[in-house]
This record gives sequence, C-alpha cells and structure tokens, in this order.
Amino acid sequence: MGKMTVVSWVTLFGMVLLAVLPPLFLMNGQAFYMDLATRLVILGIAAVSLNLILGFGGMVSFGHAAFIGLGAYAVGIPAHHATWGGFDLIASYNGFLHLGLAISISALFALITGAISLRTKGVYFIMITMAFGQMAFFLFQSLDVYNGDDGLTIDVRSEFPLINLDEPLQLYILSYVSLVGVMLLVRMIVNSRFGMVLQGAKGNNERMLTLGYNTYFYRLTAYVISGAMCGYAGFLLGNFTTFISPDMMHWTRSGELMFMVILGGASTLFGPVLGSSVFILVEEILSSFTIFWHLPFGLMLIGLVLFIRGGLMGLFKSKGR
Amino acid sequence: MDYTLLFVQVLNGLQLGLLLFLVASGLTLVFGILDFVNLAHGSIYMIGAFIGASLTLLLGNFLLAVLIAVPLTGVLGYLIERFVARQLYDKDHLDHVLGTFGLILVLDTSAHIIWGPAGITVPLPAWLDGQVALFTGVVFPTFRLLIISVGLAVAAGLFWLVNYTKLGMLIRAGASNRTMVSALGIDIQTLFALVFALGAMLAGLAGMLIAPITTASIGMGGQIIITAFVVIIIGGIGSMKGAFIGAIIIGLIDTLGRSFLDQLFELFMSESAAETAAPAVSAMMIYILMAIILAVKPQGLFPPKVR
Amino acid sequence: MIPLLQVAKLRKSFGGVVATDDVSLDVIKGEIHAIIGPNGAGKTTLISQLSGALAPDSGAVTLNGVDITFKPAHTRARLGITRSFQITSLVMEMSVLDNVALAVQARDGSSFRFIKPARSITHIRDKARDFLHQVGMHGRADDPTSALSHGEHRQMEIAIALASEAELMLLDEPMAGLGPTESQMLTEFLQGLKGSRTILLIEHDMDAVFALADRISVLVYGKVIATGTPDEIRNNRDVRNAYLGDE
Amino acid sequence: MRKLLGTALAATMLTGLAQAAEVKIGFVTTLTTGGAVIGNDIKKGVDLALEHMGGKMGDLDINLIFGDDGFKPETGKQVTDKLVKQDNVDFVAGYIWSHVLMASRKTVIDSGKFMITANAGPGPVGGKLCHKNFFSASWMNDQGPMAMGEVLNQKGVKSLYIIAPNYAAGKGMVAGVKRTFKGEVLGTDMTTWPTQLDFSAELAKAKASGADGLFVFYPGKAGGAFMKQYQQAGLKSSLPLYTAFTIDALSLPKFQAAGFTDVLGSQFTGHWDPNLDNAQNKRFVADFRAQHGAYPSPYAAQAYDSIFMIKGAVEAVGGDLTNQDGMRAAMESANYDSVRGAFSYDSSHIPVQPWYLREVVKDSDGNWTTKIVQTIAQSVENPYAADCKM
Repeated sequence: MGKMTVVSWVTLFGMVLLAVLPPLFLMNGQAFYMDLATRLVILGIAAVSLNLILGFGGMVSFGHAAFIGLGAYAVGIPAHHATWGGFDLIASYNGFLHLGLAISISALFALITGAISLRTKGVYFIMITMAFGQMAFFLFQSLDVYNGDDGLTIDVRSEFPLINLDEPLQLYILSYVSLVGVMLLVRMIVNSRFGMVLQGAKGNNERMLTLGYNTYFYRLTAYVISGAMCGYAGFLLGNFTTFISPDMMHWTRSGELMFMVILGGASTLFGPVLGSSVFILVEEILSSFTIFWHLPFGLMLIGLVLFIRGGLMGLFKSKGR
Repeated sequence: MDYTLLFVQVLNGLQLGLLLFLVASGLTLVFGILDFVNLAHGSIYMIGAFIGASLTLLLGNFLLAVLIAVPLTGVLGYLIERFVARQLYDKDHLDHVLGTFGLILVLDTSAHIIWGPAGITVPLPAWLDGQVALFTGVVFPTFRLLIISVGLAVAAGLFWLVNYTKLGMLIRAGASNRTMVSALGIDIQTLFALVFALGAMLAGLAGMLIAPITTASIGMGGQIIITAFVVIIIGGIGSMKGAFIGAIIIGLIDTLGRSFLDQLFELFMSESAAETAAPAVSAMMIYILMAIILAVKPQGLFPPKVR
Repeated sequence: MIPLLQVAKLRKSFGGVVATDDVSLDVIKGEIHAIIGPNGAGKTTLISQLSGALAPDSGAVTLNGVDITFKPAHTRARLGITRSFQITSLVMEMSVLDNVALAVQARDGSSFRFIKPARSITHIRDKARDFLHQVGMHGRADDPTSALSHGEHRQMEIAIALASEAELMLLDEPMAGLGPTESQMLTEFLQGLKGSRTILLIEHDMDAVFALADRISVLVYGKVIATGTPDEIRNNRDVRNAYLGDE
Repeated sequence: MRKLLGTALAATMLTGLAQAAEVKIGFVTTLTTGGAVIGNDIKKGVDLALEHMGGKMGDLDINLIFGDDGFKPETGKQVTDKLVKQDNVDFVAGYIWSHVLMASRKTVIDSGKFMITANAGPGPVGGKLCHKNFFSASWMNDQGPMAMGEVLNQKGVKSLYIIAPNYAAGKGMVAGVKRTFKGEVLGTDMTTWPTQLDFSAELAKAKASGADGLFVFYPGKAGGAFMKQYQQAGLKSSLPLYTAFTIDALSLPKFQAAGFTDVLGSQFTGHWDPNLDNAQNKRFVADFRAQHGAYPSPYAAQAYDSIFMIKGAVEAVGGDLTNQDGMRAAMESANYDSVRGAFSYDSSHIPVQPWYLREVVKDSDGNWTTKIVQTIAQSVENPYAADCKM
C-alpha cells in the first residue's frame, strides 16, 4: 500500500472513533448519544451516496432526500399493512423484502428522474432534481392511506435472521458496517474505469464526448447507483426513527444533505461522513443553547462557502502538502 | 359546469400568477444577468411584508407604508448584494445555493427575533377592503383586483424597462455579454447592485401586497421561493417574457387544481381520499409540468438567445 | 479512390449570419488536408460540425460512406473521428497520464467496468505512457494537468488525439499560442505521422501549413474558394486576392 | 470534536451521582416557526403554573425541560426521544399538534412513562391506540366540532360547506362536525398544511355551493389569514361563518390592532373560557393578564392544567415516583383543581366535560375577548371510546 497521507490518517481516526465511542456511550447508559451517533452514521451513508454524483460526477442533485424517503417508506408501508391489514402482496415485516423494495424503488425512481434530469445542465439540473424531490414529497403527502402529511409510525421494525434491529447496538453495528461498505463501494467505483470516465465528464464533458464516451449513460448509471445507496440509507433511517413522514423528502432536507457533503469536503472519501457528523453535532449543541440556533447555523453556512475551499477535509489536505 | 365559479377562479389564478410574477421577475433578472442563484429571494419577500406591515400599523396608512417600504427593501437588497452576493459571483452555482440557503436561515430567524412568531395582520383602508361587483352574480375582493392591476402595471413597466431604456439595454447586454458591458466603460458592479436592489424591491412589493390577505408571517418566503424558481425555470432563465407566462400558467394551474381536482378525483376514489389527495396533487402538478417542459425543452420555454 | 471524409454542401447560420456556406470538401485516407482562412472565416464552426458538437442546418457529412451528419460526437468518435481543441480542453483535475489513459481506455472495450482500479490496468497505462513518450512528455506523466504550461497542454492535446487512434484527426489550431521553437518541433512531429494518420488541420501558421499539407482548402466568409496542392494554392489568384494578397 | 465527545463522556459519568429529589417533566411544544404563536402562550401557561406551585410538587423540586418540535412530527419525535432517553423525565407533556403527538406517542409509551397531551387530540389516542399511561388534559379533536354541529342544528342551518387543513386534527375536526350536523354537507376542502395561507379558491367554491353556513378550523396564524380573507370576500351576510380553534386570545389582539371589527360577535365552541367562574380559573386569568397584559388562550389554560394534573398525581403518592399505579389512579380521578371546573375521565382517559358556545365581545376596558353565551352540552361523547381496549 502507498504512504499514509494526513487525509487517510484523519479518515482512519474518524472511522475508529465512530466504531468505538457510541457503544461506550450505550454502556454508560447514555442511549441518547448512541441515537445521535446512529442518526449521524445513517445520514453519513446518504451523504456518501450523494457525494458519488455531486463530488465525483459533478451532478448537483438538489432532490436527494427523496431517496431517503422512498427507502424509509419501503419499510413503513409493508409494515403498516402487516399491522393493520390490506395490500397482501407486500404486507410483511420481512427485512429482506423491505431492503429489496427500498433499493429497487429508489433505483427505479433514480432511473426515471435521472433520465429526464440529465438532459439538462447547470442550474436547470439543480432545479429539476429539486422538482422531482418535491414531487415525491407531495405524492406521499397525498396518500391518505399512509396518513399523508401526518406520517407513519413503524410499529415493528424489519425482521432479519440473526440480527434484531430493536437492539440499538445491533442497529448501530449494522449502520456502521453499512457505512464502511458504502464508502469502500464508492472508492471502488471511483477508481474503476467507470469512475475515471465519470470524473472525466465532471472535469470536461466535451472532451469525454470527443473521446467517444456517451457520458449521459455513465452519469445516469452513477445517478442510479447513488439513488439506490441513498434509498438504503432511508431503509436504515426508517428502522431507526420508527417514524416516517413526507417531511423527510422536503427540499430543505436535500439542501442539508448537500451542505453535509460540502462541509466535509466533496470528492473525498471521508468528507461526507465528517460533514454529517459535524452537522449533526453542531445542530445538537446549538439547539440546546437557543431556539434561535438557525441564526448561527446560517452564518456558519455562509462562512463555509465564503472562506473554506474544499470543506473540512481541504484543511487537512493543505497541511499534508 | 358553473361558469361564474370558473370565471372567479380564473381571476384568482391570475392574481396568484401576477403575485408570483413579481417575485419571479426579480429572481430572473438577478439570475439571468448576474448568473446568481438566490434562494434567499423569498426571505426578502417576507421581510418586505414585515416592513410594510409594521409601517402600516405605525402610519395608519397602507399605501403610504408601501411607498416607503419598497425603497427600504431596495436598500436591504443592496446590503445583501454588497456583503454576501458579491462575494459569491465568481463561485459556482452550488456555492450560491448553499450560501443563500444559509442566508435564508439567518434572515428568517432574524425576522422571528424582531417581529415574533405571531405575524402581523395588516389593516386596509375601507375602499380596498370590500368587494367589487364585476357583473351580475360575480363579486370579487377589491384588494385582489388591486394586486392584479399592480402586477400588470409592473409587468408593463418591466417590459418597457428591459426593451426600451438604456438601463434595459445594459441589462440585456449584461445577460448575454459581460465583457461587452465592461468594454462600454460601464461599472458592472454598480449595474449588478442596481439590478439586485430592483429585484429586492419587486419581491418586497409582492410581500407587501400579499400581507393584507395572508398576514405577514415568518416562513412565508420559503413557500414562494421554490414556486418562483419553478416559474423562471419553465419560462427560461433570464427571460422576462418567460417569467410572465410561466407565472400566469402556474397561478392558474394551482388555483384551478385546488378548485376542481377534488371533484375529478371523486369520480374514481372515496370522498375522503379525494379530499386528501387533491391539494397535494395540485401542488405536485406544477412540478410535473416543469419536468415535462424541461424534458422537451431543457432550457425552458423562452431560453435567452446567447449566454 | 473513396475519400475517408466527404463533406457536401454543409450549411450553418446563426441568426442570419451564415457561418458555413455550402461547404463541400473531402479528405483522402492518409493525407494531411489543411484548411486556412482569415479570422471569422468559419473554420472552428466547420470543425464543430464535423466532430458533432454542432448540428448543421443542411448538407451532409459522410465517413467511410456512412452518413454521420446528425450523429452525436461520441458516436462519431466511435466511428473514427477525433478532434483537438483550439482552446485547450483537458480534464484539469486529473493527472497528465490519466488524461491520455482515458483516450486509450475509450478504445479498450466497454468502460462500464466497476471493480478493477483503472490505474492498475497496466496495458492501458503503458500504452498511455507510450503516447506521452511520443510527444516527449513522459517526464510529466504523474503531474496534475493544471500544473502544466500552455505549450505542454498543446502537446497533451496531440497525445490524446493520437491515443484515441482515430482514423481521422481534426486538429484545430494545434500551434495556437506556441513559440517558434515549439511550433517547429510540433511541425516536425506531425510530419512524422504523415502517411500513417489522416489529418484535417486548421492552422494559422502558414509555414507549418505549407510544410505539412498535401492539400489545402481556403475558407473565406464560410465559403470554400479553392482547394489544391500547396503550390496550386500559392499561385491561385483568388486566394491571393482574398487572403494571401498582403503576404 | 474530540474535546466535545470527551465532555459528553464526562457528563455520562456524572449523571449517576446527581439524583436529587425532583420530579422531571419534559414539555414538548412549538417555539420556532409560525406555530410558536401558540407555543409561546403555552409556555406562559406552564411558567405561571410553576410559579403558582412555588416550583414544588409536594416535597419534590420541579425540573421542567421544554422541547421545541419545530412544528414538525419528525422533530417532535426527536426531542421526545431526547427527553425520554437522555433527560430521563418522569412525565412527558405538551403537544399542540395532532400529527406531532402521533409521531411521538410510541417513544413515550414504550418507555413506560406517563404522557399527557395539553392540546392535541387525534382520534386514535382516545380509541384503538389508547393506553393506561396516556392522559388528555384537553379533548378529542372531534368534540368541539361535534358541539358545533349541535349548535348548527339548533340554529336551523340546513346546509354546510367545510374548509380545514389537511392534517390529523383537520380531519378529526371535519369528522366531528359531520358526525352531529343533521343537514347536508355541500362540499369539503382540505388545504395544504401549514403552508397554504391563501384561501381564495376555496372561498369561491364555498360561495358558489350556496350553503347556509361555512365551518372552518384554522389554528394559529392561519386563522388570522382566513378571517381576513373571509371578510374581504364579503361573505358575512350570505355565508355565515362557524369556527373551531380559529379565533382565540392570540389572534384577537391582532384583529383589534388592525381594526377588524367584523370579528366581534363571532361564535365558536370551547370547553373553557376566561370568564368561567371558579377559583382556579380566576387566579389563573388574573395573574396571566397581570403578567402579560393579555388574556390567556385555551392553549395556555390547558397547559396550566396539565402541570396541575401532574402535581395532583405526584402529591397523591407522596412524591414516590416509582408508584405508577398510584399516580395513574390519581390522574384518573381528576383530583386537581382545573381551570375548567370539575370534570371526570372516561375509560379511555379523555375528559368528560361541558362544552360551551363562546362569542367575541369587548370587555369593560374595551379589550376584545370572549364570553360564554350558552352551555351546549354537559358532555360530548368521545366517538372513539368503543375502540379502546385498556
């Protein structure tokens, strides 16, 4: 293996911290901090998935929260029917069914919306992805069977052999392992031939076309992969919060996901995870001081955009060089 | 079909559309000329509403308050341009989105701190507070007619400004050729600041006009900004004509959807399901329209000729 | 002899201004065909229509007898056309080698492969290094592209064009911005390709054009006013009047 | 980040030591967004209750922690999680919004703690999702409109048009009025909640329907917007308005400031009014007005009640918070002095109480407030009680 750079040390250190600290909190009876860590890790997965297309593919998706919602509803809807009856085809607590639905529906949604969105460029792309996200938001708001805007309480979590998601520690371990898996997957994709084309198209699309790459399909493929991974994060989030609502898909949530990626550092492996961690911790700390925590939070966001190039990971990079 | 109702709903849709146009026109100017994505445009709309409402209560005269409040929002727009937007011009759209997303949080929370969460009910003079009988059986709130008239007047003014004035020429030149404007020896920074302030005034005016109907309240900006973006994306970024037509289409779709969709849905679903589905689906329709238009014309209905 | 590329009555106008006015020309396999003309003659517009970046209003482009008039750029590339850009167009965020390797990879079967790290695929990397070596840039293979000089970027454009192994290379002012020595070196290099590659060359540097070209077409205000060997062109009265007159 | 986590760890170690004799109450309400209009009034009610108790319930100190739900079910559930898991409260109270309550319910119930709603009254909590540890200090959503339905019948209203927001409470309110109203409902419009504040299309439809009356439910700031537009549309004579939780002590001062005299004389139903004649209410209203210069809203009154309800339970077991059965029995007996006067609980822990018709009037100082004009019924049934298996 190559030399360890500062960035890879930070990545390793951060991942070890995430592996060790939350179980310690739990053992000390601080279930809440464990919850916080679980949320942070799950949103980390979503941010990593967004980073695949935003950071490495240059596709600024402003509707990624829709995939989280779809994944969560893929848990909630079958469980709802299993509890209250109806829709026998999918009414079940079976985790594999939930997982399969979450990933396939997200991928399908990504395929359809991506096929249309990727015809556009720049701001149009940002806004059309947002429009599709809002479409999903309003679609679930319109579904009276699933309580529309009021959301759905998941009474029974996805059932798997061997693991029990009702156990916070097991749910955390599953989420953490998933995060590591997703990070490795993204690393693999990015470094593959496919990934080279994807990054090439981000840097200079015209050049890639001239070389004979139909970049549209490369981008669409990446978009579908990203959507499916984000749907998986939604599957975990649904099982974690046991409450899902269309609010999970609102455009502001997509904005927060984007913020996490940029905050941590786009097109880095650990950046999105660092971003989601800092985001959630800062939110938690600020909101415990004042109900007006959005004010310093907003200032922080403006400051980030104005002064920190390359996000937090960028800081380590410049020191490493 | 009840044609009287249809007529009234078309008027309502027109009123909503023209209000949207006031917000969207400023957005499309800033977007088209400065190439700047301003998500915080809706917050300016909200603050305009609050300034107008406070002044109305203070002065006891709605129209006078609006006359003073519009330039005040212009100043606010100038300050935002000077201290935030200007620093962001040479960054990419992603940074614009994030930076102005932060600005929304700052402005909305500030409004909460300054004016409280309750919102302000704006009193109108009696002659605006009533109704007008347009013809037999059709009465329409006077104030909504005022919004329609102001919207049309502003639209006419903007078309004149953009097409027949020197500033308009500069605006059009700035939209298509930044270096040319600089080469003409015009201070592009001043031009940008002016355009930004103009956009802020239009948004503020829209806020002031809607406040007597819906009250001035925190959070009102976040609702309109996305719709306004849909308008200018449908119309083609930077196109005033596009913004106008897009706004009217969306105003009509939203209002007519809310009016008639539930009856349509009741044809094939239960009454209660239709009642829940109709408002959400009519909210969804504008996004479906946008997706269809972009699928066919990726640059909107009236894309600017040169970029 | 069937020409490799045939352009028939190609026409493109922008809001009333005719940029390409019924242009017809052909490129024979193995030749270097140069297009010259004053600024604004429509040379880059023509190249863009040949490479697929712009669609013509009317006319036809055929490559090896296949109509490619409205084929997108990536399809043309697959069929054997590549282009270099007048204004350097590289992936600045990537290393020099990565840029060239992407061109090699494009000829190496499907790139929808997700598992193996691209940088560890030795036959692609070796081939890319080879092309860098040919243009004399092997020493900078691992540097970030953004760190290179303008002259080096121009060399990279050539290396990439070579690496794409296209039957027809459209070179859009490869000498643009180069100093005399660099131009000289590039001219010699292109001369070495003669016979093995087919090149449609757009260039302002007349010394280079007359040294390299087998045939020259002269484009003025969107029209081809003459086509012929360098000697024919040099002696053509119309060309002298329209273009070379002030030489 | 490391330092932060270190601090958190240290806090972990310390909590075990500092277990003082106190009763911990988590109170979830809305302190940000437009919903904070109601939340702030509720907070005033809670604070006044604590003041009146001198910060003590029996021998125990009161440690009350507010949580902000941000007007969103998901956030509400998150703060509830925190109150239960981190702060380890003994009671979770509050909840303005039905959907927030529904989202948060499971967390509290699963933890085995008591949950007391100070406002929200979605159908399921009084029916199939009722629970021995869940109590309402307010009412079911349906009940106010059910009382209004009776009023409409009495007034001889033959047909009705309904407009309400599209969320749990809105649906409950609509179901309620339809349950008792004997005439014909000509149309129902559910509007997007909480974003839609322009009701032009709905008002035009209501008018075109030719109904005898219009029933609406718009809590908080939406109520002000609706009233204004109703007046601007000039419907007062042709389409009389009947409301639930739309006009209250929060909107009346704003209407008064804006000179919106059309509101005077409006009638709506309620289980409480500032003029109710009992000692607890007199003290509450007088001190509230003295502190804040405004009448309390029903929300504040319910919140005030919810804290006294907890006090009654804690004192009944002599401060032994482990005695849940004892506290539950005390709450079931409604053993405290409520600002609404004496009341009792039904089998699903929903209050059985009188409902009144209230009207907007000027008080002796010219302030706009409400008074009771009629007692509609000594009780309104909880329509979901049959589904409750406790």
